Amino acid sequence: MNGHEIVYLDDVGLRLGNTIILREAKLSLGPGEKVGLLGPNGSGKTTLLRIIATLLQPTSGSGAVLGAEIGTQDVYEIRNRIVMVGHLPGLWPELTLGENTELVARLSGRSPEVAADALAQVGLARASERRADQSSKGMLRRAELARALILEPTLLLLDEAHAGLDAEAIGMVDTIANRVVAGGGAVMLVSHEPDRLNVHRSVQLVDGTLEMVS
Amino acid sequence: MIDLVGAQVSNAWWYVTVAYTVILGGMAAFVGWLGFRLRRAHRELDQLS
Amino acid sequence: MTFWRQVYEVARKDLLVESRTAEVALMTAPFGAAALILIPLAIGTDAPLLSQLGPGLYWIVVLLFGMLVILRKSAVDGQAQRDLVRLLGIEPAAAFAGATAATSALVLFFEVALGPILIALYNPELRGWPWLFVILPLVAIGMGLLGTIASGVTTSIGTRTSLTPLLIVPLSLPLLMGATQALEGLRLGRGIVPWLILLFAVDLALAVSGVLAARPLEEAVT
Amino acid sequence: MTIVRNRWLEIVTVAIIGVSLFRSMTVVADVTQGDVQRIMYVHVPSAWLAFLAFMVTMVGSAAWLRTKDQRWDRLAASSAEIGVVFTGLAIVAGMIWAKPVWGQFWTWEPRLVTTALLFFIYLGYLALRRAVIDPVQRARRAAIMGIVAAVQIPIVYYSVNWWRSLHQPSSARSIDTPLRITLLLGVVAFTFAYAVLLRRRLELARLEEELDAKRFEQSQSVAGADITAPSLASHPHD
Repeated sequence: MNGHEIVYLDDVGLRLGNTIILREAKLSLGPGEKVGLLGPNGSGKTTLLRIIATLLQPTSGSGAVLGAEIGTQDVYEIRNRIVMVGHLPGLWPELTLGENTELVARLSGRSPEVAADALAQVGLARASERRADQSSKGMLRRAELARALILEPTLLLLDEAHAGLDAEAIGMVDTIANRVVAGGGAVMLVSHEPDRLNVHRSVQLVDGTLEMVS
Repeated sequence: MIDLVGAQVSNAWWYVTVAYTVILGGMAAFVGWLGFRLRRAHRELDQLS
Repeated sequence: MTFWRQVYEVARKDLLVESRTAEVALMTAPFGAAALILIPLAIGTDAPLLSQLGPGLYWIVVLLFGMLVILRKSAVDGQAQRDLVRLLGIEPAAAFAGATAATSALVLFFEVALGPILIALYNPELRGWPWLFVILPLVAIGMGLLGTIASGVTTSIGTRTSLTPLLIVPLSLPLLMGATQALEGLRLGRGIVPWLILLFAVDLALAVSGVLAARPLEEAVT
Repeated sequence: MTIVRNRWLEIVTVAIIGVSLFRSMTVVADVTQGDVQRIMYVHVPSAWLAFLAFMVTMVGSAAWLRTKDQRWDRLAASSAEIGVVFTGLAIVAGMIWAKPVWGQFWTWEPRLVTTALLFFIYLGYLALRRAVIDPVQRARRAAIMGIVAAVQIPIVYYSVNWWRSLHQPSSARSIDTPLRITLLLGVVAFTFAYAVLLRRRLELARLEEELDAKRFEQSQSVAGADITAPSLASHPHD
């Protein structure tokens, strides 16, 4: 570790009950890097993303995210520089897309106008009044991407980056990711379609460990 | 310590017997159950190794 | 963003979601009211008896049916929502305090909604009623705290709707004692300050426990 | 295995319990209550054992939160289980005692009410433990509940005590020296019993953990390995 990495994992392992989800996973993600994460269903990609996002503590190994050692109280200080778009929508189904986006702005101490602006940028300005539980999967994904526009993270983690998105929206994913990268941040994308990932390099989760993909 | 309704109960030893049976019996049952679980754990551990 | 601003925003979010489902107003409160109608049919409709039992029954309904307020849908975020809140940098203690504030407000609403029904059906003595402005919130806060802590340790457990009440009800006894005895004290014209102090002490002890447990608990709920 | 080693504790415990029982049966009968009062010599020590066990649970919970050492979690869990068993026994014996003395099985005596609530509080604690699969998550949640419960218990007790003192003042009564010695002997005997039971229960907890580790070693299931290629014919590009 040279201190400049955004994500650094050393032999990270995770065991939940009697199932090994990760073992000896090594990963290094520097500023300006855009990395794809591949792997079959159930191989632990989402879990790995949650570990990187400091939401889940590994059971072995060590690492640091944005300078905060994982498993320490330091992670509370850097969390607001991470945006993760998970495979389940991080939205409250009873609230409208507009309210959900505004909530992100409010909870992060930003003004509601930022939220409206972001919603317009992802093409949902007219769907702002629509409840999340009455929106399509693609709309929910777009609303979640608006979160990245509001928060301008240093570390962006996209699970199933392209699932449910149309061609326009896929282009938007690239734009948002490139913006993070250009700002000196890092992006990690999970996808089942490596061809569409458009990344610098990819790693693959096989049998609970990370392997380079050429 | 206690409010008394009636002193000197006639069939006192009957109550004493029941109470002691409950406590000692309960203790024995717990010990038995604990022993059963211990033996089972030992057995399963032996089977695995 | 300051701690209190975070508390406010979390509570606001919970209440906003609740306002959409209106679970407490449209389901739990009528359920509690129906219970208050059923009880006299079981124990007898003798007016002096009801007047005497009314306050106690009211608190029992508040405590037991209040479990449904604690377990309501807007009190439970799914994993994706929890992840989102955590990544927004919300301090766990602020999330705890915000959730507690929302639940307490709804329990208070529940208490206030049942009040008129109790008065109409049971005709209780209302001596010293202004004290209710102190008693009702203290009980509501206690239940909110207890509920948020217990919900916290049962998050994502399949049987949480049964487990949470089992964890809460025995621990809520001091709230019941404080509330019923304060009303009893008012009825008899006795001092009620010790009971208010008891309620306050319970709230304080739970608030301190909850705030201190917030970070460890957040790590336990993955 | 430690079954043969350290047998002395078991032997001493059985001996003390025997002496205590003999003494309970032969000590002079209580002046006011007569022979029925002999129930106290097992009822009070059971309740004492339960309180002791729950105190140990609280200590184990706090220590786990500080150290994250699973041994403390095993201590908290084992002690809580013993505590629940003896709370139940103490309540039943107390009720049997109450029937002839008070004329009914139950009175709203503060200690009785608190003990009954303790039973449910720690039943809930054990239920919570059963409901969480992952050991570390379980330890953390249980530790938090263990501490919150322990903080509330004195308040529970004082509130009931206070309530009761308003309604029916309880008459305090000192007991005679020979009777007190017998009671003390019972308390000592049950404390030894607690030590024996706790040691065995801890051994069980350790074995179960070992068993879990063994099973894990043998299965070594990696999450992704549970999924294989579908046997259904695939047409990727139609």
